[in-house]
Amino acid sequence: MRVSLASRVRGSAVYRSIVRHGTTATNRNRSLVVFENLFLHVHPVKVREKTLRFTHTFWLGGITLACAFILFVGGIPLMFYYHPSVPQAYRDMKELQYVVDNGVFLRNLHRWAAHAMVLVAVLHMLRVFYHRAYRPPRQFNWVIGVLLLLATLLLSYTGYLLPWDQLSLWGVSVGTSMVKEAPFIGERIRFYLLGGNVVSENALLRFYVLHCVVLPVALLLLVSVHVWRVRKDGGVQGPAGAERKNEP
Amino acid sequence: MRRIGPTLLLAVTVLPAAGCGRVGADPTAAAVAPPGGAYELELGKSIYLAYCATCHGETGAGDGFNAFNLDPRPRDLGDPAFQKSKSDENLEDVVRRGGAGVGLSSLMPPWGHTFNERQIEEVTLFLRSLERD
Amino acid sequence: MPLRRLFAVSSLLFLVTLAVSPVKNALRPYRFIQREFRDLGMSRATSRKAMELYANRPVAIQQIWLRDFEDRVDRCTTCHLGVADAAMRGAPEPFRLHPATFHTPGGFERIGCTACHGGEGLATLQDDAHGVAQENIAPMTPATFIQSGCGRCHLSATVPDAPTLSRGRALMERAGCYSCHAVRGHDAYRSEAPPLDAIAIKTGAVWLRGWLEDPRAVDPNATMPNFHLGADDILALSHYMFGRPAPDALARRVAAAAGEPLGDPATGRRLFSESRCISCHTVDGKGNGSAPELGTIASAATRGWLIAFLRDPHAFNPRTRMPRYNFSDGDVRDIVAYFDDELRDFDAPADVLEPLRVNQTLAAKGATLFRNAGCGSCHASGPASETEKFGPDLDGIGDRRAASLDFGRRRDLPQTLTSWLVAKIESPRSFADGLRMPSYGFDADEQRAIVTALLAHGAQAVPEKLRHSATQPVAMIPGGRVGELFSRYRCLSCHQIGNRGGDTSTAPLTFEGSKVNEEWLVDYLLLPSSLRPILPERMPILKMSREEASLLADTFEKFYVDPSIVEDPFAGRAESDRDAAEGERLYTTLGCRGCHIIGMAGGYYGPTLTEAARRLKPGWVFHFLKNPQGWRGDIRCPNYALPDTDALRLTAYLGTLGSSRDAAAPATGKESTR
Amino acid sequence: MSVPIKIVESNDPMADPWRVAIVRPDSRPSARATEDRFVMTFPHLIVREVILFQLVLTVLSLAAIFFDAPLLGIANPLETPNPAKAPWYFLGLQELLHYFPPVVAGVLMPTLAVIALVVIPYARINLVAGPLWANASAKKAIALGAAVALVALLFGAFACWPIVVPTLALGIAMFATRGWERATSVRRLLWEVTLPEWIMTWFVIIATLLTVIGTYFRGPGWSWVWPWENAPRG
Amino acid sequence: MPDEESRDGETESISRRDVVVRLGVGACALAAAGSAAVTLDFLEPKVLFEPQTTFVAGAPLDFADGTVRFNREQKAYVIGTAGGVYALSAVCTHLGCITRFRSEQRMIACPCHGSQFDLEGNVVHGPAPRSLPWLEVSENASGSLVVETRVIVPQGKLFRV
Repeated sequence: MRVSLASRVRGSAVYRSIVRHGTTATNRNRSLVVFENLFLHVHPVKVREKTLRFTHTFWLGGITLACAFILFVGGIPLMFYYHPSVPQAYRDMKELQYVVDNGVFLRNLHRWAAHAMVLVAVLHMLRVFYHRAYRPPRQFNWVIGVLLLLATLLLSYTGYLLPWDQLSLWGVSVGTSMVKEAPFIGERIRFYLLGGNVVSENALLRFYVLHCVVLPVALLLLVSVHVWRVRKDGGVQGPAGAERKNEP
Repeated sequence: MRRIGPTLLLAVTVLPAAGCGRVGADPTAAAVAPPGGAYELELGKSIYLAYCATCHGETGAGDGFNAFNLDPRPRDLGDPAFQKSKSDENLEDVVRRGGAGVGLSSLMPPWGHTFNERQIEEVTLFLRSLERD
Repeated sequence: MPLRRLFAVSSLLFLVTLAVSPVKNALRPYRFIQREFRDLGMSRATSRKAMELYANRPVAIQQIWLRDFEDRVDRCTTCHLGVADAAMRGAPEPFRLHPATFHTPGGFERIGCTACHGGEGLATLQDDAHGVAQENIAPMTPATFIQSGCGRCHLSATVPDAPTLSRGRALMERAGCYSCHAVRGHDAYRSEAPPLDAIAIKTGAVWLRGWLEDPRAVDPNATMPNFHLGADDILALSHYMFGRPAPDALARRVAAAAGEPLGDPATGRRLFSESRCISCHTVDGKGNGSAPELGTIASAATRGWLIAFLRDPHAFNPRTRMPRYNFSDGDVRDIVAYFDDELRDFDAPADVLEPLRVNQTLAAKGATLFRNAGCGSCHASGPASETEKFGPDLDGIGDRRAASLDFGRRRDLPQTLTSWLVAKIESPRSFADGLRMPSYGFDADEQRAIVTALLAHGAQAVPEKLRHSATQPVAMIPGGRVGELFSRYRCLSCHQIGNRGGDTSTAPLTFEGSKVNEEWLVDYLLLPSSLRPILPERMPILKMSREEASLLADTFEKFYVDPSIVEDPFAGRAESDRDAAEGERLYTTLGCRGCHIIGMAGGYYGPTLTEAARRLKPGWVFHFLKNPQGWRGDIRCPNYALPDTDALRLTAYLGTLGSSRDAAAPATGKESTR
Repeated sequence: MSVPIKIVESNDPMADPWRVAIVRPDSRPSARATEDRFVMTFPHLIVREVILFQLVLTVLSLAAIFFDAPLLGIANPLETPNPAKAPWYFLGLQELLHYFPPVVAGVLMPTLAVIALVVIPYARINLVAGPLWANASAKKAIALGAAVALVALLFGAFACWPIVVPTLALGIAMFATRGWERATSVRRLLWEVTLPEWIMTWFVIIATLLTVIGTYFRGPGWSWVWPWENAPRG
Repeated sequence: MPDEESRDGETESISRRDVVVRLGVGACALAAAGSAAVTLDFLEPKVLFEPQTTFVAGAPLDFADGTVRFNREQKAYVIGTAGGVYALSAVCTHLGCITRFRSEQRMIACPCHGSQFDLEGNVVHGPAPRSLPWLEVSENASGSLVVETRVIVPQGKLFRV
């Protein structure tokens, strides 16, 4: 009787040292799959079947997370070809377009994913609101959610300047001049944000650091808390009215 | 026609002249050539007007203002028969070595030391564009 | 659909979509083009070695990186692989060998491609690189305007090998573009247009109105454009101008002159032709046309004014190119008498020269109009600083994006900078109402030349080290007595010295001293003989005194010399080199008579050589014969690459010509640049 | 099962002493969920998540393949494009700037919005809210009417129609649902809408409206243009 | 899913469901591998903005016996001998300082740690472990000497002129 390569690999000591659970479909193994795995163990071993229904959450949180993941993974290679300096920053966009293999694809992906993430995050928030999923014990997670939304906006906004084309420059000028209007501190904030009084190379560098280091880290932390809280607070909550349906 | 003309001329003249039968013969290949042809034609034209037109005339009819008491009269370059009878090599040769060089009237001076090879080629290209149809 | 199947399907979908971009990438056009080039190259290769070079060519993006030229990167050579490859002569685009120009081959590594051709150097896709229909990418410069590229670095008025550009710059200079449009490097520009404060004593209202309505209708040589003024505006303007007080000095002169007795028309006619007025002016269209038509001059200006003006033009218009002839009072009266007799518009109304009774309100209206129309920009009597720059400044016009241009009403135009510029020059006011730029009536070629010149004004000046302003050193324009003579006789109106002066004359004077004999020059200045029967432009008889003439000749002899030209070419040469007979034979066999006249026979293109000996210094003749273009880039005389011996023999032959004074017409030689 | 639900729905849990159980706002409703059917996370949830990710990436990839990210000319501080627009998600604010002094539109309003969002889960009204008109007193109706009118007037004073119009529209809708308690299907659902939901809906509508206007209907000098006349900008 | 697999993982009983699952997993694996490859390709620079590695040293005649010329930009000496011309890297083999030519002692010294080399590039003394490498010298079309600083040639390989 033939022994397949796959099964021989599964038999090997190395494989076993990495994956502790067997392949046979026992519930034990399936549980192990989840809690033996750093990334999966945010999940409980069992979930309510109804939470898997599309209409339960419309998977909006998941989609947002997917976008975030794509942005993280796609952003890193882009950084390899980007100099936060004038005019090189703009030229780098052209390099991506004309020279770097798949550069333009990656840039487009990053751009559209960013827009998508903002949009979906908002929808996610609305979904949670209309399902009244902010109610105890989930109050704090809602707050984190709001913070996440802000972080997302800031990320998208800081990234907006990096191509250093007319769109970026004036988009950011308009935005930051709104900040300026804040009483007392507005001027100051803008000054710190731009590293000067006008959108210049300083601003580019600062936005770059914010976009590539500060905000992503913040987002990462908040997301982990957010997701972890979801489980701690008793899993995803679907339509509040759901219960109403099964009245006698 | 102003843009197309040069292209076609280019196709029929310079490509064979440059001895690239294989590519030159292919009309599609020639059709891709307008910019190059146009630039070269421009250069050829400016050279012609500066150095040749005084005797051969702006249209190449051999009626330049300096022509009238020359004997023999300058060649009518627009004459289709003439154009047919001469290969590009012939034309370039006359321009290069002058009438005396090819056993014609010495009143046609040699330009071989005034122009470089490429300029001669460009003039020839323009000469072809003078053909009357 | 069961989960596992959904999973399978979405996974496949996933795989496929992710594969698209890499595939697209692998199919980038330039890769195929480079393979095509490899095959073409191998088919054309002459040697096995060359064959291998083509075969082993890696498929990769090519670029020219110009670190110290605005850090440009030109990737054109990624597809245009043959530009510097002699084997690609006449190959189909994009592989064609670049046409031979001043900078190519050889200049590529220094100036790249986009410097002349425009377009997006960074791009590796055809449409992007050529800037086809791309708002934010520089379009390529059309072949017709390609010489604008030269103008980016070559800032001098005339650029050898770039006739269109040079012509465009000359036209802009003459048309006075710079008096309304600020342009880098032309801040000191002043139009030749006369100050208008003497109008009232010059001409009459009727004539002035006719002029204002359309200058070119009155005088085809007019440089003043058509402002499309309405009848009321014209009326107002004329009142304003006649309202301006003429300077007393001039007014007195004119009045006095008007009182003088009539002269003799016959003598006047003789003087008129001797003075070679049509070297600049025209009479019924005959003449050079760089100065006003004189066919109806007597109906355009009063007798008094004409007399006073001819005696001292510079008093009336310090900027005029007209020399101050050394006429006697009688001479001038005779000339003006000749005008009165023959050069008048016989159908003109009797009151054509009647002055105007000024209506102050209209005059006031005219004054505002005068300001708003920008007449002052050209006609102001003050220095350049006083004139107001009316139009938008033209720096960087060559790099404007079509999207940033206002096409106004001209929806018919293609959305390109060049078509916009051409239309602007052709009919400036067709874009919108209330535009002030007048129309100049340039023909298609002139428009093309001017647009070429305009496109040369880049957004930023090219780096210092690449700039190339003057071909020759700025000439020493002498001061003192000689300087006065230069200015009085306006030598620079026609002759070039260094990089200054007009191009009417075919003889630049920079090294005149090395070229001609002093005694001949004196005679020539006193009584210029025609060297080029064919040209209407000839040296006028300025009626200068012998003393003045010898002073000028002496100056040239002493100062305007080229040290590289030896005095006596025969020094230390074999006797056989002086063989004039042999030289004469050469003269015939080389076909010199095709262009030059000796005695009666020969062509009319080159200068007559009948009296060469009296005129030309043998050193110069030899120097010239050895390499005509070395004397001046645009010399039309072919370079025969004569060996020294032949050149010397020809020199010797010319040395025998007209040394005896019995030759028919006094004649001398000069080379032509018509 | 039905019991705790009733409590959740009742406007004032303290008002019904005979209830067996009270779910206080801070307690965990999960206790209720015991009868729910459970399935193993792996494969059921995990695989769904994988598929979700694949689909998201697929869709975005398609977008990336068919639509290039905009890239205009290099940034030039001397040449302001007209109009100069912020990224789309800020165009709502930029549109507000068109009506209000910067301090209000650029700072006050967004700050208020964020604060409002943050406090949602802590505001009692959001926790215990029932259908808006469920045994509502006339006072409540008057108060609401007044509120709507006030908001409308306030924004009307600044001629900010994109806000006034939806406000009035929603106000009318809100009162329209008043009598629909006995109604069926859609109307009934509308009747069940709580006050917080009405407010949020109002907020969402004007936010969307402002953003859409700012994005598609604003041209040079922030003047009104129609999308099809608008020169396509990246 | 694993749970649909045959109870005995060793034997390959190919059920339809099984195929479907494997298809999906395979596709994912392929996509992953592909992405990895594409990423590598992405990271490979396709154009370089680097100084020329070759430089024109001058005409052969300029290098009479004993001439030593230092090219600062390319960090190389071009040295003329009776036999011909050769080029020497100026980068010290110790810690990569730029050495200097001492004309009076006619030797090459490193300012950092005092290594010293003779004109062949051999270490006279000092910490430098290896002698200075020789660089390729060739002649271009116009007949002047071209040094390729990337190509190292065996010591003693002169360019005969």
